[in-house]
Amino acid sequence: MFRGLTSIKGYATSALVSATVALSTVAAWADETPAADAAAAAPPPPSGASSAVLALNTGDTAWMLTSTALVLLMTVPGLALFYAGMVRKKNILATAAQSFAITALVTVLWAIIAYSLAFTNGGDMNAYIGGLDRFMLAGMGMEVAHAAAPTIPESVYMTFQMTFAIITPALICGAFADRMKFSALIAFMALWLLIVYAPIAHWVWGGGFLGSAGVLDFAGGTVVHLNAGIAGLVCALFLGPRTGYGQDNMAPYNLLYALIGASLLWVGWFGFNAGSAVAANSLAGIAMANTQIATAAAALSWMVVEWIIAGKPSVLGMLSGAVAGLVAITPAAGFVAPDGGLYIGLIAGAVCYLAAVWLKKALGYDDSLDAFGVHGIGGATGALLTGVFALKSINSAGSGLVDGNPAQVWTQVTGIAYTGVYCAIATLVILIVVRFTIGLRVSKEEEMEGLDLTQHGETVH
Amino acid sequence: MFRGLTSIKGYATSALVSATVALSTVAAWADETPAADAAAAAPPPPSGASSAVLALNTGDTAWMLTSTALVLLMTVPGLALFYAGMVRKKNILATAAQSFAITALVTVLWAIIAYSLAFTNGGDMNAYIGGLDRFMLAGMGMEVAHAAAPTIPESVYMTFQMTFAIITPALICGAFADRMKFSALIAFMALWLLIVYAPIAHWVWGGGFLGSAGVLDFAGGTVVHLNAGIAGLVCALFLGPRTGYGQDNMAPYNLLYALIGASLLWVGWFGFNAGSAVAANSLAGIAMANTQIATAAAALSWMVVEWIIAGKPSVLGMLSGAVAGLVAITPAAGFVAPDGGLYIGLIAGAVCYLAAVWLKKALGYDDSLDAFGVHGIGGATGALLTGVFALKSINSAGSGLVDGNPAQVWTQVTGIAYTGVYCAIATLVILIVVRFTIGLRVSKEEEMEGLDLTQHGETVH
Amino acid sequence: MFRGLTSIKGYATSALVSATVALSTVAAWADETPAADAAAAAPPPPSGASSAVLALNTGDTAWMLTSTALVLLMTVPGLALFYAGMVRKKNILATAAQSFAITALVTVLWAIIAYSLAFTNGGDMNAYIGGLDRFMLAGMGMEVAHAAAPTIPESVYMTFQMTFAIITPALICGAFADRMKFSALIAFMALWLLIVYAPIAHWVWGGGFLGSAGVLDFAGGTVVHLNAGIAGLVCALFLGPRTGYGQDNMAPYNLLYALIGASLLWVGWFGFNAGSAVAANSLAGIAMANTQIATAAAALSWMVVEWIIAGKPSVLGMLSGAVAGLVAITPAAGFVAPDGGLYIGLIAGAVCYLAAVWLKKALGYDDSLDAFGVHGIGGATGALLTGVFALKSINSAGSGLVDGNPAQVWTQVTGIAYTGVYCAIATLVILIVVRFTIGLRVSKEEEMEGLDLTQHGETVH
Amino acid sequence: MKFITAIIKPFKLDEVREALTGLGVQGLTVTEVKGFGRQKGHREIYRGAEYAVAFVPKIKIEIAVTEAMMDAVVNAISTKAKTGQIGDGKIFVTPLEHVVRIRTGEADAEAL
Amino acid sequence: MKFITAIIKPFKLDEVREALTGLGVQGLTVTEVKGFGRQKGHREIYRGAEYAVAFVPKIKIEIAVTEAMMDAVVNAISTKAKTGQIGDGKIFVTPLEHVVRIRTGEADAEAL
Amino acid sequence: MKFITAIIKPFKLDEVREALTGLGVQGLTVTEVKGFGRQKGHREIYRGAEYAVAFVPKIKIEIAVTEAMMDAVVNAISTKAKTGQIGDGKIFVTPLEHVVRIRTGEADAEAL
Ligand SMILES: Nc1ncnc2c1ncn2[C@@H]1O[C@H](COP(=O)(O)OP(=O)(O)O)[C@@H](O)[C@H]1O
Ligand SMILES: Nc1ncnc2c1ncn2[C@@H]1O[C@H](COP(=O)(O)OP(=O)(O)O)[C@@H](O)[C@H]1O
Ligand SMILES: Nc1ncnc2c1ncn2[C@@H]1O[C@H](COP(=O)(O)OP(=O)(O)O)[C@@H](O)[C@H]1O
Repeated sequence: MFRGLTSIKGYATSALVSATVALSTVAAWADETPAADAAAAAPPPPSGASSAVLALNTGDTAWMLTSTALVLLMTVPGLALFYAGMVRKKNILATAAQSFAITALVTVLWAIIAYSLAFTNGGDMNAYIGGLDRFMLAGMGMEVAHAAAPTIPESVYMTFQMTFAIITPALICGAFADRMKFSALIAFMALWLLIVYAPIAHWVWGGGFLGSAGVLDFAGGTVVHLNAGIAGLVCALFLGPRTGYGQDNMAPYNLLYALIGASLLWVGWFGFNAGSAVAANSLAGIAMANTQIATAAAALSWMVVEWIIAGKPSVLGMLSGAVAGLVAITPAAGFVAPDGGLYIGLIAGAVCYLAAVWLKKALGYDDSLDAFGVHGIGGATGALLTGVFALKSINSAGSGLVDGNPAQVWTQVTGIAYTGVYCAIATLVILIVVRFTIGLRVSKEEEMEGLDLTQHGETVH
Repeated sequence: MFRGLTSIKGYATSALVSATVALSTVAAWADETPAADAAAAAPPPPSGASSAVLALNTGDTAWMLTSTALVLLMTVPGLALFYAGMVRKKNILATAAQSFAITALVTVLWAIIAYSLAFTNGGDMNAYIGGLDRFMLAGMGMEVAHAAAPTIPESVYMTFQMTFAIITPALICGAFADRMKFSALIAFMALWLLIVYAPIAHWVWGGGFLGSAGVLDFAGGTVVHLNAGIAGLVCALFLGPRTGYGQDNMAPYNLLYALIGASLLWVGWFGFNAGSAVAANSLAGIAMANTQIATAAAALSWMVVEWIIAGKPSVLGMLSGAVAGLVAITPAAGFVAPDGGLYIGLIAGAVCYLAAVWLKKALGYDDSLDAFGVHGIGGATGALLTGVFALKSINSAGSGLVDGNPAQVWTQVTGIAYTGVYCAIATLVILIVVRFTIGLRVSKEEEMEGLDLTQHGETVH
Repeated sequence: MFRGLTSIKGYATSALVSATVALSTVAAWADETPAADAAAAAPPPPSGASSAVLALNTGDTAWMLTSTALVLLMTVPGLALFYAGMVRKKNILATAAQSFAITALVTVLWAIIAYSLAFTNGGDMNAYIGGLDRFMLAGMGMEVAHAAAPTIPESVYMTFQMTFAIITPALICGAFADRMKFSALIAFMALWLLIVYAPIAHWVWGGGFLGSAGVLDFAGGTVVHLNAGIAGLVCALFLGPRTGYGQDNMAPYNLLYALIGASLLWVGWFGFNAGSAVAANSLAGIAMANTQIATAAAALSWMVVEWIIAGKPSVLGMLSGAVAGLVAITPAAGFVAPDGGLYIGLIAGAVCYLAAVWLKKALGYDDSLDAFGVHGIGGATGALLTGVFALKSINSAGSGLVDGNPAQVWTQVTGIAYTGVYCAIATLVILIVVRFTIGLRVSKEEEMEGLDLTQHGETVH
Repeated sequence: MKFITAIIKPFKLDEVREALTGLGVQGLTVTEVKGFGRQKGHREIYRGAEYAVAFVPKIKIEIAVTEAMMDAVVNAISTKAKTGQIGDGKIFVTPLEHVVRIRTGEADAEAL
Repeated sequence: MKFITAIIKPFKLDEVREALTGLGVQGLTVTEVKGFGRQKGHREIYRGAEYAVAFVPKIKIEIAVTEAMMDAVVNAISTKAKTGQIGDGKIFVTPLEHVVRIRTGEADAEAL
Repeated sequence: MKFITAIIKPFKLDEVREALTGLGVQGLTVTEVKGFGRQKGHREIYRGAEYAVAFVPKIKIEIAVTEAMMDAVVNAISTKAKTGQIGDGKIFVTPLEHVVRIRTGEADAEAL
């Protein structure tokens, strides 16, 4: 009965979130003209054919092969451990297994169809979605490259992008930790990849309308983090809180796992951000430096704020701050100078602390491992600040407020709004579909016994 | 007495295995002509001098330096954790230490002599074994390359191949987990490296007769996995089962370690397979894509089969499926297109599930962590399917059944048979030698107290 | 009272250490002439402008981006786990968090000022310290390189060097494990980076007097390991032993963490040593091969010595030996041939065993996790042996005793002496300052309850 | 004096402890135990190897009380630990002859 | 009624439990404990620091029984837990005054 | 015979055990437990979620002794486990009717 009520509240609130985000779109809409101006400043997005003849550069290829391995490392075992380290003993394996299973699931779907939908030319529909040219990776021969990365084989580009498609849904799991059925997870994630991730990736990076509009998103602040964060919030609201939330002791069982996970996220993020230069050059170099500096700054910033407010600098706080910094620098990594990176990190650490600790309490949703608090808020913060700190001297493709182009900030808001609204609505629809077919949540008894035993028949002894 | 009997049964069964594999060689032999045909189609194997003048390509070198690090990561901490995560608490450290000690041991032996035996020209004996030109790595100067990889320094090629020589014996440990003396392990592995691994690596990759015969093994399906798997089976039979096998609760203590290990194996395998292109090019790209896709497919395939048969999708099942996929795609990675990779993964996941769960039970041997079930069977499956799905359009060096060259399947059988027979017999001989010199197995009391305390005087608290 | 006494003893002994090291300087000084000879043989150190125009090589850049990620991996999670695995349960999180917090702290300080102090030209003071040209990384544009690495962007060089600056202070933590206040740690490490690390890095690598004098230190045997080891010894003496040292059971809680950590140190060290070639070439290749061989040899050497002396080959022993080998080969990696690497490893394993097990007991200080025993002694051993085994045929920049240049050994002694003396004195001063401002050590009650709960309010359950 | 040993379901611990504190109980000792009884355990399968785990995690509470408190304490535990489902646990009462508070040396009722 | 506490070697647990079930014992409670006695512990060495661990892992079984069952239970444990080697453990019998089954409120013999 | 159960601070275990061995105690059994009493627990905060942990880690020692030994044992524990600060713990003495040494079948006083 409590759970029933929650669900009804969940529907209502989820709908409300969608509506709110929708409103902000309107606001952004009103300012479209400046956004269009910015677009003019940006280089023409990849248009026409998405395929090109390979002009192999072995150095670029070496770096992109490595980056792909690094981004895979972020999800397994990185994110798997980061999340597993924050749950209770009875859910450790199941939580880590979510990341692992999503890695397998998304890989196969990406190869079959999602890569094609995201990264090929969709013809008339190209503003919104790609085509089917690479269905089953057909035509991805040894001599071709993707137009966006002509110096590396398309097989490398496809796999690199695949690792982004893997981590995005995996991030969402933090929001509904400890309570979703494994079967529901598989169904939800498959649908979400195809219906939410593939189109949004296309909008920004695949030749779609947001990239054309000049929205700056170097490595996925909007496509990956904001997207996952919003989806997480909708999930948290729709599923309702964990049984015992606010009463039972839900202290993490072993934060050392979380520390290993956060560390691997940090290391792997070099592939994520510096790899997004799709080349081994100065842009990759500056993206790496920015990533390192922003992450460190955010870890210190969260630590200091927590030390002042809560009296002690917690280990989980430092880890969370670092991840917040990684998230926030993601859209900016190849657009800002290191001092910009420093400021972005300092701001993101403090903002995400407030989101995870104060906002969540104030609003009362159970975003269990702060997928929204860190990735949603951190992603939005980073996207906005990219519009502030972007410099033409770093990347001719973008210039922001401090570079004399205040309009970019509004362009960024547009990007956030479109992504947020579409993601919220589509996620809600998917949740409703899964709910009324195979069901979303484990029973209360299963939740109390733990997902490890009930979903997988295994346990950590 | 029980243990004595077991040993006698062990001798008999080990011998039987050798005989069985021997028979299959004869079968393969009968079909040698088509195999020879296939050989004609393959490019001439490296012959004559194994040394070349270095034509440095920094991109290729960057990727091979990275690949070497990635393959080392597979053994320590990857395999160490994968195996340690599957044993009981009292054996965790000892199990992980086996991988670590083998890493140290093989490194030194490889540098002293095994590299030379495997990868230099053996003159008159070259079909079977290399020479002593690189004893103590003599002559491996700053300006030389190996003939098989002229664009990277030989020091890099040597170290890259070293990491393969490290993981192969380490894989065997899964078969005799929880019961071998540490001193016996050291002795067995040293002999096995020199007597089994070095020659077989020479046969396939070093200019020996199997490579010349057109056997396709891109990254080691036969040399590494089948080889380790067969050796594991012989060990399992010869040592007999763990005390209490089939009665005591031998549930893994902490599967999260296994998840970290399997994940690092996955990530590191990019170095293994894409690194086997020995260059940063399209071949590396396609090998990486295939690796990712086959692994994911196999993880899903094992998961689905287990879900249907056993009622729950276990975490260990997903991990095992992924490793099975990695193993099976290894020989094929640089020969097949992504759809071939997908099919190989789907088949390998299901086949290895049956091997580890059903075959093992049916035959009654205690291959404790399924070294044979996953690496032996998976390696053989992959080697065969390479003969099925290899495409000239991917790699001019090989074409398989679907490419109109059914003979390749028989060539692959030959490769499996030679490797299997030689490995089984030589492993048996080494086991007998160690058994009657320093002894193989810990005492029953030591086994019950656990290897951590009895072999190393340490414990996980 | 016991603790008071200890502290007084600590002052005295710390001072004594400084004095002893000072004496050895005099000895070295007496032999300056041969050292100068050796300097003549070495190539001119980078002088004049530290900045250059970027001549981009994508392969070199790919490898240096990768190396940077690998060296970061060494500290988080590598060193964090290596150290956390050796402490008691109540200190696991705090110990790991020290590495994590230092990573964040050093990153920010390095970007603000320490990089500039270490790696730019200091004008008149250049022999001792760099300048402020890169304060806040000003001027590190997209087209510049550092003079020491003209083929990669300066952003990459700066970040690569940053990861060295991160791990050095983090290594010190092993010496004072389980007893320093977290606030004191932050203060101490910030000062130590600026006052000790930045100048010494400048002396050897940044154009300072030690590099000019021909001291060979390929990847940081002196700058990183000896430096951290000496600082650790001074800390251990000054803080006094852990409460209960010698009486209570201080057995490590979970050595498997240490095994993961040591393994990641090993893998990451490829970036450290082979990355120190600042290019993807034969020098990187030989550095990688040497690293692998010396590490393995040292692991075996420690293992064998321990097996003989203590009766069992412990897992912690193998790990410690491997780390000792990594440390000792660091200064030599790009100067010696593989057989030299083998000998260095064999010697380092045995020497560090004696330092950690026998010397520490004999002298009675509590270098809890053997920062001095492994990094100090191992670093000094490696620095000396570099002077023995360096070959012109490997690197024209250096030739040692076996190459007919015995003077190099004395040059190496000079390097050790200067670094040791300066580090010991400066570290002592910093400790005194922190002690009398915010205090260094937690209270006895806090020490008994553990750092996890008292410093961070968290615990491993 | 009596020594009361109660075996309860783990998630009931907080409720029980609060009820006892309410009654004026000043101290108790808790142990994680495994129970075997009518409530069934679970099965785990690892690559085909099946293990039936007969034991169920339980919490054991030990409380030394005066004769006077005994009934109230037993009642409080029975009430609060009850879910009505199999496996709720048992309460055992044994005689207690002597108690010492180590810190002060106080004995018996004063030591509780 | 009696409260029987037995300390046994861990690997004997399953055998003992089966024997007791055979006798009709319906429930028991198990705790992982560490024993100190004639059986010696082990030494651990970490980089030269030696720790003698005096304690040996043991299993404690607690069973409440009726007077009638007592001898059979004690016998079953003694027989099944015996290896004949030092460290086999002990059985302690103490008086038990009162038992309550929380689920039903049943008391004493009925509650066992 | 008596069954002595002592709850003490964990770091006092070695001292207590040595004192008891000194008295001629041949065996004892130790359990890690959590105590609730006057001594307060701690608070943990994870991203704003605060958990008050009321329980404090303690060690429980169980020793079966002859009547003759009882006072000496209780005294030794009280003396050695005492720090004088809150949380030092308690000693409980209960009657013990019967003891069996599993290895030999010896009973009662001989079995201790
Ligand atoms: N005779 C007994 N002696 C000791 N402990 C018992 C006894 N019977 C039951 N228990 C404990 O009580 C727990 C609950 O008992 P169980 O039979 O499962 O359900 P219920 O309490 O509903 O009858 C058991 O898990 C066990 O720990
Ligand atoms: N007097 C005692 N009080 C409580 N427990 C005891 C006592 N004596 C022995 N034990 C327990 O019994 C276990 C076995 O005793 P030990 O002396 O080692 O061998 P044995 O049972 O063969 O005499 C000990 O480890 C301890 O847990
Ligand atoms: N009535 C009781 N029954 C069982 N255990 C008790 C009781 N009172 C105290 N204890 C145990 O003794 C420990 C110490 O008690 P506490 O009140 O904290 O301090 P003190 O021993 O100084 O009075 C508690 O943590 C608890 O484990």
